[in-house]
Amino acid sequence: MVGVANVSRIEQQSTLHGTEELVINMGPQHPSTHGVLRVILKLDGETVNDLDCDIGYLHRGTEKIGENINYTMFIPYTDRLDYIAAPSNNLAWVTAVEKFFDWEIPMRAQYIRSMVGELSRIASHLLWLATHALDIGAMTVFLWCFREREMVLDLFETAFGGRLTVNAFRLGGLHEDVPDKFLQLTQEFADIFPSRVDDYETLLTNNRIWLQRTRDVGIISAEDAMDLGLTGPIIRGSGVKWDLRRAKPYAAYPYLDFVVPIGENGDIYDRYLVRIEELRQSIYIIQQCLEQLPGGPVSCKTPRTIKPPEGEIYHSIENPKGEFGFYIVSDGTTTPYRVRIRPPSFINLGGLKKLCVGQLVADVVAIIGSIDIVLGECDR
Amino acid sequence: MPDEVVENSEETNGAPDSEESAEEIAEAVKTPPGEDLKEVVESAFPGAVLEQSAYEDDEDEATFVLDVDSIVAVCTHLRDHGDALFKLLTDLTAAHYPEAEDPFEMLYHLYSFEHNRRLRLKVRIKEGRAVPTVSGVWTSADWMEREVYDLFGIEFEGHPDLRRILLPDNWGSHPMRKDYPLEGRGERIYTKPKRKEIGE
Amino acid sequence: MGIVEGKFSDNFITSKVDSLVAWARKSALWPMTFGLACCAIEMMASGAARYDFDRFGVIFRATPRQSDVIIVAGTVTHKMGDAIRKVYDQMPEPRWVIAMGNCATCGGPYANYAVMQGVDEIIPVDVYVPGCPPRPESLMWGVMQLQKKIEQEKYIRK
Amino acid sequence: MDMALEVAVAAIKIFIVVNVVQLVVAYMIYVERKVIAHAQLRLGPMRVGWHGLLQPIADGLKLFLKEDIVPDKADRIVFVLAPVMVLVPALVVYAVLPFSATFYITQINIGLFFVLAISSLGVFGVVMAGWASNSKYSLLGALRSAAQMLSYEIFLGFSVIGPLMLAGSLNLQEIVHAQRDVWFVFYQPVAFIVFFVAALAETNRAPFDLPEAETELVAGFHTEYSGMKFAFFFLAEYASMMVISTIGIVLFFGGWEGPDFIPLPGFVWYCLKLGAFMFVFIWLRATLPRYRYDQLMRVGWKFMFPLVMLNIFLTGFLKYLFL
Amino acid sequence: MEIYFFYMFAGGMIITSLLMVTRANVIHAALLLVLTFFFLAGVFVLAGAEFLAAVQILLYAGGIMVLYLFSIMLMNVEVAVRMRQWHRQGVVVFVAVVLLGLQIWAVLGEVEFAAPKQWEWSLGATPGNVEAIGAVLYTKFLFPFEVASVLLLAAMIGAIVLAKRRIER
Repeated sequence: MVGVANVSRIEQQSTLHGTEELVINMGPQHPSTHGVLRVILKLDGETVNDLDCDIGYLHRGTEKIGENINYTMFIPYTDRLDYIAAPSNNLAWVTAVEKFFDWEIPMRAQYIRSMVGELSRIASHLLWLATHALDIGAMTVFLWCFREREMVLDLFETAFGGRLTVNAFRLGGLHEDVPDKFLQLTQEFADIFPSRVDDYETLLTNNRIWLQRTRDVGIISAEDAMDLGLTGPIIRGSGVKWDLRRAKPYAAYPYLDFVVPIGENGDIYDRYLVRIEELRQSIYIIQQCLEQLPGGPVSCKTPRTIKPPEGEIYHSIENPKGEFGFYIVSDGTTTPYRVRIRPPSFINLGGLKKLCVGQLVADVVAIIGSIDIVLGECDR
Repeated sequence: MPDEVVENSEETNGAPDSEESAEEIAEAVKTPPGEDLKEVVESAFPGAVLEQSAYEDDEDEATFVLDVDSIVAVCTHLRDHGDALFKLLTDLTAAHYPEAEDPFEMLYHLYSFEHNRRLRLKVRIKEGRAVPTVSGVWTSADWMEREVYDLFGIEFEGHPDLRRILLPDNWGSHPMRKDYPLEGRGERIYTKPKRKEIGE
Repeated sequence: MGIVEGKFSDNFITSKVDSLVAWARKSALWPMTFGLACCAIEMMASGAARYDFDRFGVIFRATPRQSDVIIVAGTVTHKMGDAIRKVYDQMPEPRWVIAMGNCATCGGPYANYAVMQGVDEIIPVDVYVPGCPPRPESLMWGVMQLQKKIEQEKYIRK
Repeated sequence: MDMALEVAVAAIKIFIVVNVVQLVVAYMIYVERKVIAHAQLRLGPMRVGWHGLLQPIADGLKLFLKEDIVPDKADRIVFVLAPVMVLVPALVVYAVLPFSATFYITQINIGLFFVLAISSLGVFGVVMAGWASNSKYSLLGALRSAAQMLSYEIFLGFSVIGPLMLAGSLNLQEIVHAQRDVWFVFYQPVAFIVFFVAALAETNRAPFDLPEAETELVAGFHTEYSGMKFAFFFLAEYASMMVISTIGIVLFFGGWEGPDFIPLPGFVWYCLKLGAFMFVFIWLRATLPRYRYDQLMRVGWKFMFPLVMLNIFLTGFLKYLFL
Repeated sequence: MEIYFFYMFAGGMIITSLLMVTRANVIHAALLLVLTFFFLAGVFVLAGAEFLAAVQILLYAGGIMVLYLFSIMLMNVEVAVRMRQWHRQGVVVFVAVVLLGLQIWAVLGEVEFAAPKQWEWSLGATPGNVEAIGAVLYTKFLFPFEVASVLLLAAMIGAIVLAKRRIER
């Protein structure tokens, strides 16, 4: 409905006779493109023949901004990349910058970082489940998920004062210790949340319509997933047991026990199951964090101005959407010389064409939902 | 730029995948990380690695500087060789150093699932020099090269679909270059609409 | 309304008619969902169980033809600008605009090449809701502010 | 003179029915919003009137006062006619629906057939709307809608044949009378299931609400409609929901007649049954995800069609044997 | 009274069918054809054939015409509208009209207008003309009925075969 300039390489051929391909434009403002993605579909009847993504409607020049402000000031901007799981982005940035230094980050801070990171994973997966279910037409799941997401946002609010963009961590640890109430509320949340996950599953996991809509749709093999650079739950759904929390541990993950769930077929249903299991594992991790949480300070001594030595580093963490990394070039001053954000959504979205061609148009929406993109980080 | 560029001076005679020899090396001299990978590359393309470095000798920061013409062949080799198996192109980007002789630096971050290790490849190019595309090696490079083309203006030879990806098609400049101001050059100018006040 | 709009003098009947019109319009504000960035998530939260925009008679419509108010929720980039203008033009009169969040208000933290410094550069804004992102309560405040504004507008009176 | 009187009485009846139907339909939307809100742990409309009771009136008035847009490239005549073509059949059908033993506009021998015939015309409005809007979203929505309504109309038509054979009449009043002892739903459970599913599909309700699958095609065939024309589509959807519910009640649940031991007027029984039917409609919408287009067709042709055919055959066979 | 209705329906039929054949826009023509069916159904009702009227609307208007519209919409109507609608077939048209006129003239000369009264299977018989139609269809006209259904079945299979081959290709 909302078309912009002619940027598509797909062009409509109008002929009177013969089967004509219908070119349809979804977005950039479309309820099911999860933000401002624009997808140009070339349809033969209801089957997708070709697909072209037009992104960049939320390109806010974050990388350029990063090259003009100092290391601490950039933390709030990371909030607004994957705004659905903001603390996770903070974690990626602070751990990346900390790689320049040999600071001893106190264990209490590390545990709280892991815990908040997992909470943000829950928040992200809940939003994914809500919108994904809504795309397929299950309205109630949407509202149930939002109910629990509000609880997570309340936890963020208790700890950091913000709901969505919380600016949670600082270089060297936390800004200040979390209040006891946060721990108490997190414990309460961790106690009730598993039963809520069961509730979602009763609505969806064995629902015949849900199975028909998700099983054997949008299949991607492990080899193809690697070739397309897909990371996160998608590649795990295709059966690759790979999680950066295990492969390259950061924060308190070396000390925490959890299972990396994988799928078998790599279809939408497997990705759904992987994420549902990740919700449970996240709660398990949070419970461990609460049990093992050590006392002590939450921040190491950091210099007043952060001036990393010259050099370049790449560091990435397992964001809810996939591998989220920063490549930072420092020239020894207070501002980074080059900040590159490795956006999981951007690269995962690159695989959309492979996933969608040959599928039905209604499945495109389900597949976009199952990739779980967020445009803030995709376009940066 | 990393200043600790360590020249490859140590002769290693064992096969890189042999545990024994790897331990020996680690004990004997502190070699820069990625030495075994360098051998993997050099075995097929002698002299392809122009420089080797790593930030604070971190295994994950192993960096090779390659020649622009060898990049596709080396990447294919690194993807398929049994000791490398870099099947995931984690990231592909560029950086702009206006003062340098070769102002643009292409950066390829590779990851190997089998060996759980990272490798960074670098290619330094002059302004206007087109880089051969690696989208034939990893499909994921398609979009990332488009992004580099969009933001840096580096062209890619043989890219299947080189268009702007983030900015509008008619933008006209490449904002991630260092000489481009943060506030932009005024590519878009609007006339403000009149606001309807209460009672109007 | 075209025939009678602004044709009558200010008296008891016309002011009653106007207040009836205003009541209908403010009670059934259907927003066009124009979620662009972070604010869109808070806009969704406003529609969900805890905040429940439906209480005000606000239901989100997906098509501009059937909506009364466009909530521009998030950063407006130059690339997006054309689309916003197009959607706004597709909306039937009377229409209102709420700029939700700092980005839509003035560009917010993104003072750079890609971002339009406030959506009021291309469409007229009625209510600005500050915040980065504004909490759902703030958005509700914005909608109530807009309702107040609608109450004060004149329809058939001069 | 008699003729004139008859016409006048009929006109008054029509006026009452049409207006009451419009109002009931408007409040049906309110009830739906409320029920769904409570299913989703929300409150629904609260601010406009006591518990939002004035909400439908405000909505209607607002839509009435809205600018009426005819898109530039649309086919003007067809575009304007389409909402009328949707709403009019939905209302015309009320001419033969029996609301109670005494209250109906008219009674014709082919009552049921008339209802099927007229309500099959609703699809025209949909197709016209989709085509005239000159928008791909609308066209796709309309094509889906038409295909769905056409194929499910067939199952709807076949599913009513079972009860018809039992009642031996097309007259809606007589069908109700035939169920004085036992409701047909007990004799014809299969027919009822098929009828109910087909009714959901025919009225574009969840889980068959593909034509207006908001997340896929914005708003389906009425994407380009604004103001009062859009309201017409909305009203028509709910009006035909009421029609189909009434047919269901008449065919399977004994119409306005309730058990003898609860002395309630026929009209109250009818309203109660209608309310229950509508509640199920809304309840399903709050619970079930949406079918995909090809799955919808598969369910229809590969499952329901053989089922309903079998039902007709069995009914005929049994009736031949025992009656 | 009824005669006025008859003239109304008949006149409507003639006008809409004339409009139908003169429209350049196929969709408009199809919609006008639906209107024609409506007027025809009205005539049926006047003749006491309510069932036939309902069938007329249900099948022709509600079913077949929707399928027509469906297929027309799938074609590119805009292109069709722009194309030339007159293919220099004046001579053919003229010959056809003359032949048809001669036929009609010949037939009209033969038929007596009071004929319906003499038909033994009057559809107007009051107690449910559904039964009357059913009885007639399955007794007197059983053979033509079956022949027609076999013909339709063959046509349906043929259509499926044609469509399927095209998809495979």
